[in-house]
Amino acid sequence: MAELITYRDAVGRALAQEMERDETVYLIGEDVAAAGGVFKTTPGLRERFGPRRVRDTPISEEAIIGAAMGAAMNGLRPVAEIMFSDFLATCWDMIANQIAKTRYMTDGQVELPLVIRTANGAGVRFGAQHSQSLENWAMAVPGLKVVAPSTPQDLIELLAASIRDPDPVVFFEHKALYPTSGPVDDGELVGELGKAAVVRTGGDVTIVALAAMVPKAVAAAEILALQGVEATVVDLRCLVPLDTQTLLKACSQTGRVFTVEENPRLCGWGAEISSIIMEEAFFDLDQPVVRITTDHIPLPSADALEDATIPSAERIVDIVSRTLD
Amino acid sequence: MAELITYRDAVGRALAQEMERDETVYLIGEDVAAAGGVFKTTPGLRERFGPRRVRDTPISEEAIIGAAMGAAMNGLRPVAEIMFSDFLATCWDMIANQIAKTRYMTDGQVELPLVIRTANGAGVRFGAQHSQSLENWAMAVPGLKVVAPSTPQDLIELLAASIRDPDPVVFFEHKALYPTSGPVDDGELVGELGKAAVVRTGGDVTIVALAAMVPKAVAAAEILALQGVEATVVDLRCLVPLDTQTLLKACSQTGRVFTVEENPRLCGWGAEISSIIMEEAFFDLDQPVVRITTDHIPLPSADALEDATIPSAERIVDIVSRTLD
Amino acid sequence: MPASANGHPRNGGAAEAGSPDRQHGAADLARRIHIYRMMVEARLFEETAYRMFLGGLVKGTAHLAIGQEAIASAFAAAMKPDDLTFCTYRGHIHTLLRGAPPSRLLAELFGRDSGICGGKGGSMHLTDTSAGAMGCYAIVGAHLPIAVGAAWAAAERGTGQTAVCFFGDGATNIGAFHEALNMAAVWSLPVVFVCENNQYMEYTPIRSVTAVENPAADRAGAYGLDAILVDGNDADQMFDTARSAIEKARQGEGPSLIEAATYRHGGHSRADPGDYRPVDEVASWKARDPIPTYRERLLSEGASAEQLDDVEATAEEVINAAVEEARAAPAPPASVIGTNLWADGGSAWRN
Amino acid sequence: MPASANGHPRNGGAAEAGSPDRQHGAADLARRIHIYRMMVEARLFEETAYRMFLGGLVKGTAHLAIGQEAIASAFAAAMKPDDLTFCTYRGHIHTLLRGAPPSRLLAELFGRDSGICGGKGGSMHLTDTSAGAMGCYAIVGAHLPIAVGAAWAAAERGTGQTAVCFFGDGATNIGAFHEALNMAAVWSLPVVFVCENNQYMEYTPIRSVTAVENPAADRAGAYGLDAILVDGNDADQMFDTARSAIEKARQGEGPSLIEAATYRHGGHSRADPGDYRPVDEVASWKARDPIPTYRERLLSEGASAEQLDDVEATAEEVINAAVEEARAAPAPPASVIGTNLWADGGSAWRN
Ligand SMILES: Cc1ncc(C[n+]2csc(CCOP(=O)(O)OP(=O)(O)O)c2C)c(N)n1
Ligand SMILES: Cc1ncc(C[n+]2csc(CCOP(=O)(O)OP(=O)(O)O)c2C)c(N)n1
Ligand SMILES: [Mg+2]
Ligand SMILES: [Mg+2]
Repeated sequence: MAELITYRDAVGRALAQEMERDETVYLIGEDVAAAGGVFKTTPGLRERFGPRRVRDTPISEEAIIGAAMGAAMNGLRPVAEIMFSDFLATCWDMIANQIAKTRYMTDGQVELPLVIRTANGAGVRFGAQHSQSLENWAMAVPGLKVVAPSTPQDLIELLAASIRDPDPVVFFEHKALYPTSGPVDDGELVGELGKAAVVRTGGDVTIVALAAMVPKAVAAAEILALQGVEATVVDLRCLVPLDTQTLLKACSQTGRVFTVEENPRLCGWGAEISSIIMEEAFFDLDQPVVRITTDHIPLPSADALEDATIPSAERIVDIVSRTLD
Repeated sequence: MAELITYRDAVGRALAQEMERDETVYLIGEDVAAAGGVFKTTPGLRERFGPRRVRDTPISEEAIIGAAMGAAMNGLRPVAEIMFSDFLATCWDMIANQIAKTRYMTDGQVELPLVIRTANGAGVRFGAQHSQSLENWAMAVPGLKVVAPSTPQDLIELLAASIRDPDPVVFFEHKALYPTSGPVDDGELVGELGKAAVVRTGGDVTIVALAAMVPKAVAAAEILALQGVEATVVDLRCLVPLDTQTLLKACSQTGRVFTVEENPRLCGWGAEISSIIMEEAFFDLDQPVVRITTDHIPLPSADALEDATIPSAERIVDIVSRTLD
Repeated sequence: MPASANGHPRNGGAAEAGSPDRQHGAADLARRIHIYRMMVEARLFEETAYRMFLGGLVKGTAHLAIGQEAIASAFAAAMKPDDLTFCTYRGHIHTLLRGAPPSRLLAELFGRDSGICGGKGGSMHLTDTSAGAMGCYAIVGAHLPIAVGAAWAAAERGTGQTAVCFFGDGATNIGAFHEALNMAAVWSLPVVFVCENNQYMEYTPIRSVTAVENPAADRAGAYGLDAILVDGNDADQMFDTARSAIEKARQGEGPSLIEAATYRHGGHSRADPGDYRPVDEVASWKARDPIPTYRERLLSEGASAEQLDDVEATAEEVINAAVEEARAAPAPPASVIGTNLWADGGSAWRN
Repeated sequence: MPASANGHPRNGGAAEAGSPDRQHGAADLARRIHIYRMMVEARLFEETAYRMFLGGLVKGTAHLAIGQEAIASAFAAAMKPDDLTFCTYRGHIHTLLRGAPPSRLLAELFGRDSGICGGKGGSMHLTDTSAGAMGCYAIVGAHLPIAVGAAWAAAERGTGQTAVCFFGDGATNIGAFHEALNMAAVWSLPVVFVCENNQYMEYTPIRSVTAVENPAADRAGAYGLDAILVDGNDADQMFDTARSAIEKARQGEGPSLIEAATYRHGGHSRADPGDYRPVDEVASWKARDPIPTYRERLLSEGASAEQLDDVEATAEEVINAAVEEARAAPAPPASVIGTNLWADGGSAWRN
């Protein structure tokens, strides 16, 4: 039986599932406990699992992430929330220099089973410091796994998989997706990191997307279908590990690939994918891989400007159509 | 008249030139003043310009960069040193969220003429937390200019240009290059940001490199020449602004492009360049753009491992030759 | 005394006052009425912003300072025109009271072309450098080091400016607070740090996550500074405190750290009802609302009811006019998306 | 009492001692000689590392703790085997004294295959989790929050462990210090913060960049903690301080912040001669070298010269043997470059 739940509620359901199963799973962050999270993703968890396992912190991002790291070194499986992904910058040393490198630098002595959950992305008029899509920051750092689901079902499966994963995971929840809903299976749900989903199949072009860009890519594909262009849409779901097999397969089937990135252009994940396809499937290509991204600017806050800046279904359709002409 | 000076001394010379010219140029950082810098790049500046204009700070990277930002808002042109580029992570919020975004968010009200100098890169056995090549971190953030010179002359010209630039610049000095020397012209030297240098011309392949990878690319080109393969070597010098014209021209002349990146692979600048060439010069290409990078791992410290990890002239030669076979 | 863009004098009240101890003379009364005017205007601005948020005109979010007006008003009165204000996302009124035009502030909240930042900033990022309002900062703690830098430049250039940096109780637990305070003290910079302790972070009481009772004052000693704990709802006490801290800064005697106890009447942001707070706590603070309290005091100390009525009526006109103006402004055109990233006016990353 | 990998008992001396006040009985003397042994071995290790650095065997860099041995030794003696040590890049001796085999430490410094981290860490990143040596951290301040996390896990799991976190005076000015101290205090965690105040950052005297005289002790109050300022060159005083702070942590009474005054005899790192320091300052601290001082005290309080001579001779043998072993070890094969990034043993980022 599949029930319809929101992406927002999926977060709490995944956490509850894992905290029920494993008493070493803890949740910390600003306002996560008594208030149930500023995005209301974690209500009821404190009541259910107690004020020690679900705990409010001071506004001390370095201490939050450092504490998660130290606790993971000493027997817990912490989930730490960084309220907005933009604030990852305030504890980036902890993430990029400490957490990511420690297992390698100690030649495997230290295991860090921890998850950093964070609200990522634009679309809610919060302006340049509360709207960034920063999956590429994490992808650029060896030693971090990077997950960014687009549906409630994927969110549960992948958050559960992230919590069970023995390696550190940065888990990007898209804040514009919180109110969206989707069907979710009953029972315990656990997915697998590193598997992309082919959410739509079509033989003409492949559109590769992530998180909030997935529904836009699907919407674009539906418009394109009306115009006689059939698109395969790949939801990457994870950037690390990256499911290059699914990508390369879709690429060889259509010969035309478009990436849709919410991040500003330079060094986005689409660049990496473009370069992989270039190196490994060059002769399958009928045309260059085309990147559709947010312009390389900070995000403006006014609704009119924000909407015109982030890739939209219309822009995707427009670029795909013009390329095919 | 050209004099031979080290890359290390070039730093001091550029700073002295600009501090002499403009009394609003200040230098702050840990151990930059009394000790002349831990890499001995700034000796004598405190004596010459006084202890107010050249000032030691506490170990407070956020305060150092925040102070530079605030001072730039209020009439100074600060140069702030972050001792190792790895430590940019400790003040990444200041750089990526504040400095980079402020002009845009204020719609041009706030100008931030400041330079963040930092010692970047590997090759001196300092291990994973003191050896990173992080130009791509800065490149990924809209609002930052990104410079990484490979020779003493370029260092002076580009540091001077960075200090004069009205926008914030992250200036990566490569620590393995400090002891290297090169000819430097007499007199005031000021370059232009956003111009790549074609440091060698050859019709068979183009090798694109940055900072410490430039001498390796040149060495590789010389070996390749012995094997009958003539390479153009492009030293990017700046990642933002990026000299795509020079790149695309070299690409169209040789049809074969190799990028040599010191950073770990994912989302490196080579990916961006590969995707640009893909989108804009696809039909000029005889083969895919090939990226030569450090593996996607933290850098091991042992000399044997470090040497085997970073791209070497031999590895470049090997990959280029194999691709041409 | 400079006129602000909407014609109301704001900064510089302090320059008139005779002595650091408040005198109950005529000049003093005028200044206090000026502070009252600012408080009233600030309150009206925030109430209006809230109404507009509920009405869907303010997009995204908005953080109101209702209940905290005495702090912003007293400081605005004590600051010289070229002094510099740094504040948080809860910064509408700080920006307004330094002299930013209310219509352009509202327009920014509405995402309009005439917004003070052209629609690129939004409610959390109001800046008017021409008024010395050097920005609202939305990442907790970030602006403390930036204010230090502005003060550093002021000291080096000998401008006589003071940087005043407002932040919340929650900001006292972030690393940037510590680094900024230490550097300001070591370099003896003209910066005044003002902790507006409204007792809560977003929903979490500050005392539940802080190792000391007074999050700022109890830490002043860690930077060699005096502990200054004041009633942030008492405009006179705030003004005296502001004036002496600014004076100290101006004299080259270094930074101050002030903790002003206050309370926000509403929730943290947007439509948060703030119901995580005990009802009687809210009631007792509302009973100490800085505005009616001050009105009564002024009346008992020489102001006439007419004068104050007039202040209120004028404020209402100002804000109403601003609303009309902002509502009438068009959305920014898409063509501005690519402007003003760089000093050359554009946003090109390549040639 | 556990045996360390090279056969020398290290941790756990504390368990024997009868009372928190030092008794001058036989068990006490044995423990003090044990501390002396550790100091001597630490000194020899560092002198050896320096010689090997000058000889080109240690690549990159090395930060020595010569002069600071009393702190590491006293704590190693006071800690239980399962307590956890977090230290800085100046961490050779902390790691050694918790029980890491000296040959494997030297091998790591030499970049050899048998290195404690397989050659992937280097001098600044020694870790031996089997000895409770949870790592040397090379970015100033980062390990304070990490130690807090380890203590948090200890408290939640009820393990009775204490996390001990060593750092320099310079680390007291970085944001992570502030955040870690506050969180540890609020959560009342079993963590002991130990500031080894050797008076200098790299080349800059700490007092020139710090707003208070005692960079850690004068800030304890900001976290509701007692100011604890001790002579870091007095092994007995250090031991008593360590024991009582660890005991407090173990009893669930929360963190301590200890500032131990000390001095490094040499430069900051590598071949730095340290000549930015006044000659007489160096001389006066060298006159207070913790090792000969302690030797004299032990002799006057019941130890025999033979006993101590024997300790010294044994230490020399241990270190010499370690050098031979490390020198003989091969470089790591290139095949390990791709191992141990992930828990699956590899480093693949794709399928
Ligand atoms: C570094 C950082 N962490 C978290 C947040 C989210 N956040 C915004 S406001 C706020 C509460 C701040 O409380 P306080 O400093 O007391 O200021 P107040 O809102 O009460 O004025 C939080 C946690 C943020 N903006 N920046
Ligand atoms: C965040 C950061 N900034 C700067 C450095 C460079 N650095 C390494 S050691 C050091 C001095 C540290 O001094 P202190 O904390 O007193 O420790 P000590 O070396 O004296 O033991 C500095 C500045 C660093 N490693 N990390
Ligand atoms: Mg507050
Ligand atoms: Mg020190």
